[in-house]
Amino acid sequence: MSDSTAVANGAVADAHHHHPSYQRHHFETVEQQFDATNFAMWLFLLTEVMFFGGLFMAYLLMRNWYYQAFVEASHQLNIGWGTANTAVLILSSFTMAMGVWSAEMRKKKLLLLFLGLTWLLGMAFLGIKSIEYTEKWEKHHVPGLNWSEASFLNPASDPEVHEKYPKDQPLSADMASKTEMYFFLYFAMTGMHALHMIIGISILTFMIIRARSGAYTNGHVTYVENFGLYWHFVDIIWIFLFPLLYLISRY
Amino acid sequence: MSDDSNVNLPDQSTARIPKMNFLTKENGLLSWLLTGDHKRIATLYLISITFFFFIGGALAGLIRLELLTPQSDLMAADTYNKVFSMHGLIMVFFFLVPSVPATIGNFLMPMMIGAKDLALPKINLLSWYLYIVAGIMMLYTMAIGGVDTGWTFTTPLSTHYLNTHVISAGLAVFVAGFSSILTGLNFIVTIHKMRCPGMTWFRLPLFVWSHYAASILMVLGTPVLAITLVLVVLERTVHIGVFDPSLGGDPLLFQHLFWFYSHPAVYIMILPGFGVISEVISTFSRKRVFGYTAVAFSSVAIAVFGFFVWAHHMFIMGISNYAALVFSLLTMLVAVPSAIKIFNWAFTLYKGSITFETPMLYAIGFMGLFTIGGLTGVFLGSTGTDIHLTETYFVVAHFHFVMVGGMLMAFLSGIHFWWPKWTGRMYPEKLSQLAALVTFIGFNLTFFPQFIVGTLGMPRRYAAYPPEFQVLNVFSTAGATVLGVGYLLPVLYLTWSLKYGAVAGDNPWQATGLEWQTQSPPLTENFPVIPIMDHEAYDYEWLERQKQKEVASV
Amino acid sequence: MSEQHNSHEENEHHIVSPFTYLAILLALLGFTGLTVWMSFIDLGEWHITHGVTLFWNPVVALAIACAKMTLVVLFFMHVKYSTKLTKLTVASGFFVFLVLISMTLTDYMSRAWGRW
Amino acid sequence: MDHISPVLWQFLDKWLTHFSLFPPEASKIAPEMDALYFFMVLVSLVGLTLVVLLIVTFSILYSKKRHPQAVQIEGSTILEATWTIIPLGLFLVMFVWGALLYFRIYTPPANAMNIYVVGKQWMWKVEHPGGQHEINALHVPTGRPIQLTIISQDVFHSFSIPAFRVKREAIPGRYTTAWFEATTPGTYHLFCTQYCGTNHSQMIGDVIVMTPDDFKKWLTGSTSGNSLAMDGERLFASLSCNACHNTRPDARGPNLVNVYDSRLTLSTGQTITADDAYLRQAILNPSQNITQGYAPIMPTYQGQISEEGVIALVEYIKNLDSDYRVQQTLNTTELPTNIEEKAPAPGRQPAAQKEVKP
Repeated sequence: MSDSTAVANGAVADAHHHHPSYQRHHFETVEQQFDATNFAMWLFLLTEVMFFGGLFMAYLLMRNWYYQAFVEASHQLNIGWGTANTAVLILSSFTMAMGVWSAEMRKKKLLLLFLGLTWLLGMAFLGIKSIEYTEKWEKHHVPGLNWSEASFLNPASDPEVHEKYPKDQPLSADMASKTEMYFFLYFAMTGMHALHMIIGISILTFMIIRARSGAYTNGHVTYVENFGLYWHFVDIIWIFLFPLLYLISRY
Repeated sequence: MSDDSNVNLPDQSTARIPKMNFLTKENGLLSWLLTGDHKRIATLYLISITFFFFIGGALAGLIRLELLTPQSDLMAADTYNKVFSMHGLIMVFFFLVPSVPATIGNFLMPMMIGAKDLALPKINLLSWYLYIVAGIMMLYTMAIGGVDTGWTFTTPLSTHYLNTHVISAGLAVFVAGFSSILTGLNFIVTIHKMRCPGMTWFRLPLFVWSHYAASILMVLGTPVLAITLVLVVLERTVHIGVFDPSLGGDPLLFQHLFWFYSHPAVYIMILPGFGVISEVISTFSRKRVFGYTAVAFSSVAIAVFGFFVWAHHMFIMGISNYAALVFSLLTMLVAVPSAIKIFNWAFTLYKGSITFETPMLYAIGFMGLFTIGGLTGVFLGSTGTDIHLTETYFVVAHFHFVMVGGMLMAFLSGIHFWWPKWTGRMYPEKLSQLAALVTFIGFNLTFFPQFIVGTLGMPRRYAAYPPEFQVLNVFSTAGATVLGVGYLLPVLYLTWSLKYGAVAGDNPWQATGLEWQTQSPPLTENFPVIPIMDHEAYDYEWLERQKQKEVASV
Repeated sequence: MSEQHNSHEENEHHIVSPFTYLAILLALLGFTGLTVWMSFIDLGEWHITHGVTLFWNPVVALAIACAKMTLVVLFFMHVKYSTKLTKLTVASGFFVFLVLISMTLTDYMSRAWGRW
Repeated sequence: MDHISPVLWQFLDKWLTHFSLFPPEASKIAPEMDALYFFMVLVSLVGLTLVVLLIVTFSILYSKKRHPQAVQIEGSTILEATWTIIPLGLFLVMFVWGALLYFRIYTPPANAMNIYVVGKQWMWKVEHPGGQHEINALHVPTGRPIQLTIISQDVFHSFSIPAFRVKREAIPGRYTTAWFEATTPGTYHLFCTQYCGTNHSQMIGDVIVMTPDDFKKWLTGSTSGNSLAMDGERLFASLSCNACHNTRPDARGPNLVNVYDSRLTLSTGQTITADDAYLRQAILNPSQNITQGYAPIMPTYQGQISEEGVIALVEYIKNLDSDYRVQQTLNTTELPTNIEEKAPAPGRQPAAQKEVKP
């Protein structure tokens, strides 16, 4: 438009000279594109913080109200599996960080290796989680679907746990019924976390396929970097879930 | 051109709509459904929210018709409950929340900051698809029998005592929430990262500032609603209750989490409206907005304080009295920025050169009605009077003054203001001025009596009511009829103007925003060359100089 | 100037070395071991006033979790090398999260004070 | 005028006869509330008039015809400070005034007469201490503070008497209180204002305010013979509460005489006032409220007693001011002789109940 008065002639036109193929048309520079998508990812993670925030709030409140039930119910969780899973997830975070590094250094083989490792560790996490879930199902600790309070009304009926925590008192009926709340929150929180893992692994699968054709080792690291942020965030959620659900009433 | 008008149209005998523009660039349905262009997505949004507005409006009509008589005679109580619930859900989540941001905001944001598009065009399109999916789910809910929880999903009523379709309605709102998160996220990124050279924060139009503030609320508030609805759905399906008192849960926890989003949500709804009003008032008084910085920061202040006040919806609901005290105090603080805005707008008129085209009429209407809406909010924010007034028609009147009198007026003002930019054609001025007047009269007739009937104590959400409230309800219903006409008129003449309206030219209002410095309708990438911002926002002297320069060069 | 130009200058896309990552990994695993070990020890409690007691175990567990989170955020997520905007974004996220928790708790905690 | 349609005529008639702009003031608090209300209306009117005046004046003075060239003004710090500080001051006055009123409405005086209200879908059940039951009606005398102890049996309801300017949510699982002192005899509306399901709008009733003499007559005329406390006593015996809660030295439950309104130390170390809400909690969720020195052996009565039953028990415990009544109850019921064997270790220290503060 000749009469578009705010337009200065060609001052920024130099940005149009050498676009890499991955630069979207509406960005002026690659840096702008990287900054924008990176910032968007961070904002998305903010929404995730608030999303889990509601669950943490519910957990905090219910734990304070029904402390005894929450303590004894948490003894049902297997600390070994929990620790193993934490280690697995931290390792996967490391391999993911290394994946980002490989992409930055444009090392395709290394990138594939680290993405593959991350994928495997993610699957391992889900595998362990499913073992734990199966355990809960067998012990009738799935609220709403397969539920029994027996091991809290009478801890001796559950010798495996009772041996480790001989101090556990039989809960009175009204308190024992609140253990269902603990397991509900346990499943809601870990389930929501596992859902994020599943989404992450699906995206990772897609990324591994694209990485094989060198999509991320040509200088365009945005995608890997942003996915890394997501993956680390999921790790952080677990870093908090682990002590809150497994650890804080073990002594 | 008459002396009392600001309109500066090109010579109609020679003027033409530019051949190349975002509407004509590509053709076919697919080019629309797969578009990344923010202007096209805004158009899609405009059509869809108008559709939902009229569904919600029809439901409102049914409500008013039922309330014409004290008995519940037009429909049974449960039907009435479904009608008002669907009215609330559709209007709040499918009209008010996306109304200005997803349509006008989407259309203008990149142009106002001199960018080619929003930072994330695909996310923008995804946001529209999520909206449509959510809308279809909501329509499906309505088709299979509706839901009667009210838009607030109050537990344990919604989780254990109703056998209507709470789950599908909850999920619809959940999905709509994500649509709104993505819009907000996109705006924040765009405002931070996509500004053209020279476009500093304090050169941004106030429209952008208010959208920025609203976006913060969308991004940080909506997820809490999402998780709350997930928990409600889980409670209904698995029958476990963090919100159910008989199972040891706390129904007030639901209220806390719900209002943590839903109070900021009213700011999500109204802040973009503030943006529109700032633009319109400045343009039609040919003057920079009085105290630009104060207006800009008051938007941000509303966004920040907005997170601290939610429990004022719960003063009588059994929260601790000390907490009520804290939340009441903070509520008083959040009322101040709105007062600042009103006075700053009023003083923008001072020593201006004012004309009264339709957008300005709507904007003036907005200022009056929003003042009433805001001040009556203080009645409800003060703990003592809240006891008597809450849960009555006073509340209904209050939020309709803010949402319909405020937000909808702002929306219509904005639609008229940017219609020439959007379509390249003018709307019929006289008819639209009439529509603005009809809307204003109809609105006051509908909702003002509700303040009185609320003070008298008439509870909201009643299908039948004691006969002594009838007179005021008849006024209200009569007003609703007028209001309905006021809303139908723009649809008719705006559609008409698509073909027969006068060609508008680039800048019919002689406004200063960057969006007016390009052709109308704009090109797909908005500007032929990325502009450089070398003046302050609302610099009408700069505009004069530009015009003179052009004349000189010709 | 808008941020994209600033950030371009101050942040030439810093690449963190694999050794840093390795060190962080070891620290994280160490912290995990520590928190599991600590959880089996009764760290006791602190009676602040009558009826208000602080238990050290959850405090320590959460402190360790926060330390782990900080490491992940700063190094794995590169916030240490990022723009002020990113830092501000992270901070505001925690701020609003704390608002949600603390403002809700104003209600629950003060309910016990009076007869309401 | 005979061509006016009958409907319209009816409407006009209604307008002239059944029309008010302001609710009656029938309680002591009502004029206080209205004072604040009218103060707010006044401030709002002044504010609105100011805004409208500014807009109209400027619109006339500075319309394009009169004022073709706008004068650019940046802003004015003094003006902006003025319209920040003055509204803030006014809002703060409203806040303080409102808060004082709020605390007054929700803090019953010590000498108030207690009436229990149970909300359920879709009716209000009112229980007077003398055993008078009412549905969707509330009879009260003038000149005497009445405390309402409100609870809901199912969903949220809200007990609202516009003429008294009193409203309080009925919450499932928790007592809430409000109070009023009626001043003018008459019949007033009673509403449920919190949406509670299908027949929400049918959950209405009448508040009948009577002179103290009339009220006395009404009380005697509608009593069922048993006071609420007596109902409670019967329930206390039939649920065998007295098997543990008695005055014997080896009793396994705390003695309940004069327990109401006393400060209790719980096994968590917390001290708590044994008010209505606490008593209700202690009956329904006993294990969360263990008095120091006792074992958590009390079974829950959740789901076994109706809300009315709990109210009767609470009322009974409230009125236990001497051992005499407990003894009486004790003697009338049979005590199992083998308590000691049955009870799981009564002397054992209760398991530590802890509160976590993450």
